Amino acid sequence: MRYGYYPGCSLTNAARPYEISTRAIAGELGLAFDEVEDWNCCGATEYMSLNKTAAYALIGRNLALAAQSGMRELVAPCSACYLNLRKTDHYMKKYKPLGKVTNQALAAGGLHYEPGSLVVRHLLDVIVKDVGYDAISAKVTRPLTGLRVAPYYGCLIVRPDFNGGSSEDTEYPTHLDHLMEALGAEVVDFPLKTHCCGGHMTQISADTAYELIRRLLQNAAEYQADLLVTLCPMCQLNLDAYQSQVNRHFGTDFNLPILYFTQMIGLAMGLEPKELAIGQEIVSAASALRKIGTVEEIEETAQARRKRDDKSLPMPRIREG
Amino acid sequence: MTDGGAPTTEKGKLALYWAASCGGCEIAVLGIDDKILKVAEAFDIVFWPCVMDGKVRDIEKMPDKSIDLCLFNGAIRTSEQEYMAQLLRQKSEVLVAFGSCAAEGCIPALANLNTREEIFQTAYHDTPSTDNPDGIRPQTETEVAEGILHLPMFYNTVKTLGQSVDVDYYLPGCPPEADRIWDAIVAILTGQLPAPGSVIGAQTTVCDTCPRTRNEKKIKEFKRTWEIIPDPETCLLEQGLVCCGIATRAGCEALCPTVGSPCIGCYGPNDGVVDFGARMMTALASVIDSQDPDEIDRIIQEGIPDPIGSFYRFGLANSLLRRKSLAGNGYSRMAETA
Amino acid sequence: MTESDFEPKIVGFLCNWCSYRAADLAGTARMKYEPNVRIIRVMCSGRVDPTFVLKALSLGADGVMLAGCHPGECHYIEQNYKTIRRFKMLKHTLRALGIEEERVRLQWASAGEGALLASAINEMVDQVRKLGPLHWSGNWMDDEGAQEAIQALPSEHAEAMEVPA
Amino acid sequence: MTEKVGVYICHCGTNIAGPVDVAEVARWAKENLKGVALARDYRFMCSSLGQEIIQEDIKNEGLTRVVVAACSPHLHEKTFRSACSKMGLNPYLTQMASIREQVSWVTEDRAAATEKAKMMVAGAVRRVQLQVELQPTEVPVNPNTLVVGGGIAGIQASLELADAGYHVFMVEREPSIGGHMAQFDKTFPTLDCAACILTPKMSDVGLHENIELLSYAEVESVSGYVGSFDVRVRKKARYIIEDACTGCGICIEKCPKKVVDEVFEVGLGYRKAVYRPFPQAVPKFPVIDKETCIYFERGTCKACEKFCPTEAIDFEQTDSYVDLNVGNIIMATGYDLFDCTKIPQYGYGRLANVFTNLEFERLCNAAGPTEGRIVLRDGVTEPKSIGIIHCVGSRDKNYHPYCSAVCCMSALKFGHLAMEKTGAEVYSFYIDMRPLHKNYEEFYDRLLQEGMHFIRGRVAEVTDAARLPGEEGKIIIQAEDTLIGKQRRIPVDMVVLLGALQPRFDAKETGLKFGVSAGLDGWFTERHPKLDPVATMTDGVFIAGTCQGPKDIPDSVTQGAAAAARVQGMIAKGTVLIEPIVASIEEARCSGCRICNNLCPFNAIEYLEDKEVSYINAALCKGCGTCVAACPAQAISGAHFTNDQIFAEMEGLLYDVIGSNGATAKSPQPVLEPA
Repeated sequence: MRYGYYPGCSLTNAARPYEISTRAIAGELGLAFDEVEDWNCCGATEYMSLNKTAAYALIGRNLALAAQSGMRELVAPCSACYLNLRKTDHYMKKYKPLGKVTNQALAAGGLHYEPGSLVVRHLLDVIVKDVGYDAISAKVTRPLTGLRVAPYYGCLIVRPDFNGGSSEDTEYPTHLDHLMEALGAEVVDFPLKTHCCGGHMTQISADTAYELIRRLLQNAAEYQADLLVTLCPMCQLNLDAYQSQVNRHFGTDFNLPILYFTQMIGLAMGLEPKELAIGQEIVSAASALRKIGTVEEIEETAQARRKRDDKSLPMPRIREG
Repeated sequence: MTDGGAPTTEKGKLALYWAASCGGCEIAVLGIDDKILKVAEAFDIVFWPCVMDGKVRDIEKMPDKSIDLCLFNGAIRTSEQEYMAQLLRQKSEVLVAFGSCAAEGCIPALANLNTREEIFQTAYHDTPSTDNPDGIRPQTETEVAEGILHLPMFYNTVKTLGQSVDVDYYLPGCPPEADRIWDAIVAILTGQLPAPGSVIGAQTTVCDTCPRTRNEKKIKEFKRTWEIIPDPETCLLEQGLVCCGIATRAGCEALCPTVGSPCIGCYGPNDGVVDFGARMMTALASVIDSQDPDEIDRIIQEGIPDPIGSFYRFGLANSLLRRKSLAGNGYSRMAETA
Repeated sequence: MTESDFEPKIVGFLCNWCSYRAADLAGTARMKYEPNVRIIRVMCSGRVDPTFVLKALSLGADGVMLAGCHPGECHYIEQNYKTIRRFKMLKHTLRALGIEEERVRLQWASAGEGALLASAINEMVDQVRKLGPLHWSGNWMDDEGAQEAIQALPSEHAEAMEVPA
Repeated sequence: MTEKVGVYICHCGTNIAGPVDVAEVARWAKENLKGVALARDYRFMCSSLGQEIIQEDIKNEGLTRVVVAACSPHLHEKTFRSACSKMGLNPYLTQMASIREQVSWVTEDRAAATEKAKMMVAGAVRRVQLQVELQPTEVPVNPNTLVVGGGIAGIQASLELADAGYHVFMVEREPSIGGHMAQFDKTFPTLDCAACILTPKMSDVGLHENIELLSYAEVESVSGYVGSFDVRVRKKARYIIEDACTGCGICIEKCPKKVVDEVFEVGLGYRKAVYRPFPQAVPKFPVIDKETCIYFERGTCKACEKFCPTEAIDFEQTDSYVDLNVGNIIMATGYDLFDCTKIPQYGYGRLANVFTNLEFERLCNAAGPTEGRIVLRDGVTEPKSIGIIHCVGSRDKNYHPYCSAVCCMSALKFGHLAMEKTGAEVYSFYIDMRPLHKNYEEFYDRLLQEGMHFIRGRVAEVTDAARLPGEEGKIIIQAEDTLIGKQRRIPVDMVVLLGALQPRFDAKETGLKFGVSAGLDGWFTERHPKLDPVATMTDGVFIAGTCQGPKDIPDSVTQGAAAAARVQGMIAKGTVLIEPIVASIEEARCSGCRICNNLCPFNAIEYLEDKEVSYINAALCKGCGTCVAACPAQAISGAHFTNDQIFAEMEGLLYDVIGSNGATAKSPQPVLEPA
């Protein structure tokens, strides 16, 4: 199955592990991705609210490029990119004037996009729909048995639901739950699965963001989840990178690793954590993953990557049994 | 029309003509075997270009209505054929549209899916067997040393006989079955005729004479004849084959369906039917076994790739719309003349 | 008639229970819409025989609108599903004859959807106006010079010389 | 054609005469349309004076056809038909042109309006000349009636008819009649107990000499037509010999198998494998549930049989069939409750202490699984706070757009019962409060007095994810309070979801069986929403209660009574007229291709094996014309809507173009020199 592929900025930077793990499992799942030539930023979550026209043109350019190169389905792993691309396609179609204005802008660059000519899909949707749970569980060589995972969708993938975009229950999605079950993991019925991760609030009003993040970690912890599985770079970043701040801020001691669902699939398919860029997360997944017997490799990778300001000496290795 | 040539003491006059058609009808006339002698007893044959020499101007000189019966086969495709139709109309007491071409256009009328231009292009240029370096095409007038040569004008649209002159009776079939021909001749000789302008034939359809067993119909997909080997007992339509027997006038004794080949409708529509194709369309559509618009579309698109060929193989010229639109064929749509 | 002041003539077949009542409602609500659609009442859209549409077009209508109850809402339970099938089949054929999509339209309108019907009519009239007259019979009008060619034949025959035996 | 057509153009005051030049239309019709003997315009054609004009002309001018160009035929077709038939002109020889609804009211430009009016008149004139006399047929009405469904609506209808002295067959799917009302505890707004008012009616039905109760039975097939329906009923095997059973209940006592009661106790309570849904069940006979009975599972046990004093147990029993002939049918098939798991964010099925309205009814009910104690799932703890959520699945375009009509009032009822029994704090989350019947608003006031909390706003989610102090261990209801414009989180012990009323899962098939159509939402469609609310498109089949749409007990009872009244009317008259607008098959032309055979949802078309032709039963035909349009041999014709009539109307409507259209033009004959 071939798809157009729009990585978006995050996957080339903060969310490298998402990109790496996606690429790592793609072949095995029979997915082939053609990256859109010369793609540009999707405007993230803010731009739309600052200058609509410009934002639509910005996103429209990517759609135009993709359609131009003959792609029919465009896959975006990042929820923000997915939402923006889908929204633009949808509104250009629904509101003819908007479509016109946007295309006028694109015309300046010698481009044109016919709304509806592309189907924008999220990576998760592609994996559960086109590959399918059965095909995936068939490939599982290292079942995630005993691992309690909290499936965390975030807000962007399911809402707003542009004419069946997510093809999911927008209020209470379950694709990720089922996927994790297919990998053998123990899935907790995570009530906050679609609640806000704080988004870019971390930059605007940290306290608000911390509170939102705390709720998620708090609840996941109450459900004794070993880790949260996410499908959005923003969510991963907030929950992972700000976990220590949150702990400092509230005097809590959450230690919940945040991994991408693609990394989980990779693990279950028996890939080496290194290949999946596991270990690059800030809250180490090592202890959590000890449950599925991949502890050594991970501790090494975890060791290998030390923060620049880390002056501490290496901990003595405790061999068990 | 008057009593349509009642039996007379002295022989009546019979004319036969062959316009745009394959000639099968000419042979079909002989299909009545020795009965042809009875015809000879009843009539003097005054005009039959296919089998005997004769001159049009001789016909032109005959008094009007002096021919008792004219069996006219073939559709009207050229100015000459139209002229002959008009001439024989004028000279004949009873004019019979003999066979599918004259009655409803038949295969020649499928040319109504194209324009004269397209047809010439194919016939005098595109076909691989054509060697025509100068791209010469038929002209209505050609200057030669001896003077001007005339060719009939080739029409854009094939007409039925009825569309160019008044026809007394229609005898459908491609060609008409021998028995039906004889029935008609007898009817004409004895004057036991239906209302002028009507068909001499049955009032029901092929199914009536088809030996196959019929049940309620539900069609999930239409099949092409080469796709299945039909069950010998049951209705072909129920097996997915587009069989026109349901809408086609009885008269052939269901020859084709009987031997496992679906009816293609050569006997034309049943009495009182305005448009044969419409009957087929509505009947087939009615029994498509789906309520999902997309599936319905698929069933139709895949099952009936050539709707005109399937529904108007014999009746295009005689159908309500007669031909494919000329607009977009280099012809600007003629503006209405108020 | 020139394209500019061309006013399409459209025949509408409306089912007695939903779409005709929708037309009633559009009236009682005084919704103004294009006068180009002339309505024929049938008990059910299932009564609309493809022949009607072909007949209308051949008579000189520029378009035909079929209207009925929404699928699943038919007052005869499920007859409008047959309408869908026939409509699709008919369109399949009309396409092959080169008749533009917009000229024959199937419109669902429940008894409460007067506004919907009105706007559908406006939309269709607008589309057909853009397409220009259908004037179908123009397609088989006598070719230029045909009459002359016919008229010429008798004299040609007269001129033709008798071949000596 | 030598018909003398009279054309009458109505001014309708200025309604038509304003935008349309009526005089011009009349003049034009007289001068241009073939067959028009006279054309008049008048201020109000529907007035008695207007009608007299027509009648005079029929008498003096000998009109044979009448065209009235006025309002929609849906308003005055009957008027003018009867006016003409009074003068001996068959009503089907008249035709209307709707130049008000379709012209004057919707057209701006006067010229265009006048032009369109002319064309429509032309259409009517052309058509009317081809119309033929039609006579309705008269059939007798069998006084017996079938009532489908033994809920309160069906019960009411049956008793009304039976008391009036007519015989009723009542078919009920469940082992006992009573319907949903039997599950309720109290009824709003009077709070009298449902059982107290329902059970007497139930036993009346059971004992009534004129009512034959077929419980634990379903209608298998319906054929025939108004006045004489043939109905086949399947009586499901009870494994109890009804004649022998005294209903003593020993079998139930002795049965060792206990199973969850998914139907009557909506999964909250238990019953035996041989059971009676509830003590006051009518009929009193129990039913052995084949699925769970030990004997049917393992082939041993038969405890019930051993202890039955009257040997009424019969494990060999099989389904039996009863054939009935009835003149009329009343459908009161009721509703299903919305499946609340469909809205996962409300937690039903995930969070133990989220209940549905029916479950809560059972909790309140003294005869219910908890003897009326309102407790949490654990079965002991009383809730200190309860949240009631309205419009679960209704007024929500994702599920049902309609309002379920009863939820607001049951919320108030629940609130009262909960506070009375547990003293809990009760919060109601509503979109709009709709207490719109007699004494309902007063009940609302009463609950406000009693201190029930009302929060106006749709609930976002019901979660156990505690966030704020005081939320631990509670269920939190998150909603926007639109009255104060704030998000609120209310922690409660128990949540009650007021699930929508929705059509029975098998409503569609049932509808097909009885020839009753349903709207998009699935509720059965009445003949007219205002003026004919209990009749349906199928003569002789009536609908009552919630199968027609959400409604409360008073409304259901009203409809039950109304339906019964309609049926009595039919019986009293003794005969019924059947519309002559029907399809018929010309046998000589029918080749028996059987295309039409499965096109009729009313089963009016049958295939005569002997003659090998199809045949239409005029009494069953509703005149939709679908088969007419389908017949490939054109052997079927539809009275009053024949092809010729419709073609003629079309030619009239296109009067202005046909002139300029050479559809049938033939080339002129050439001039040949004379022979």
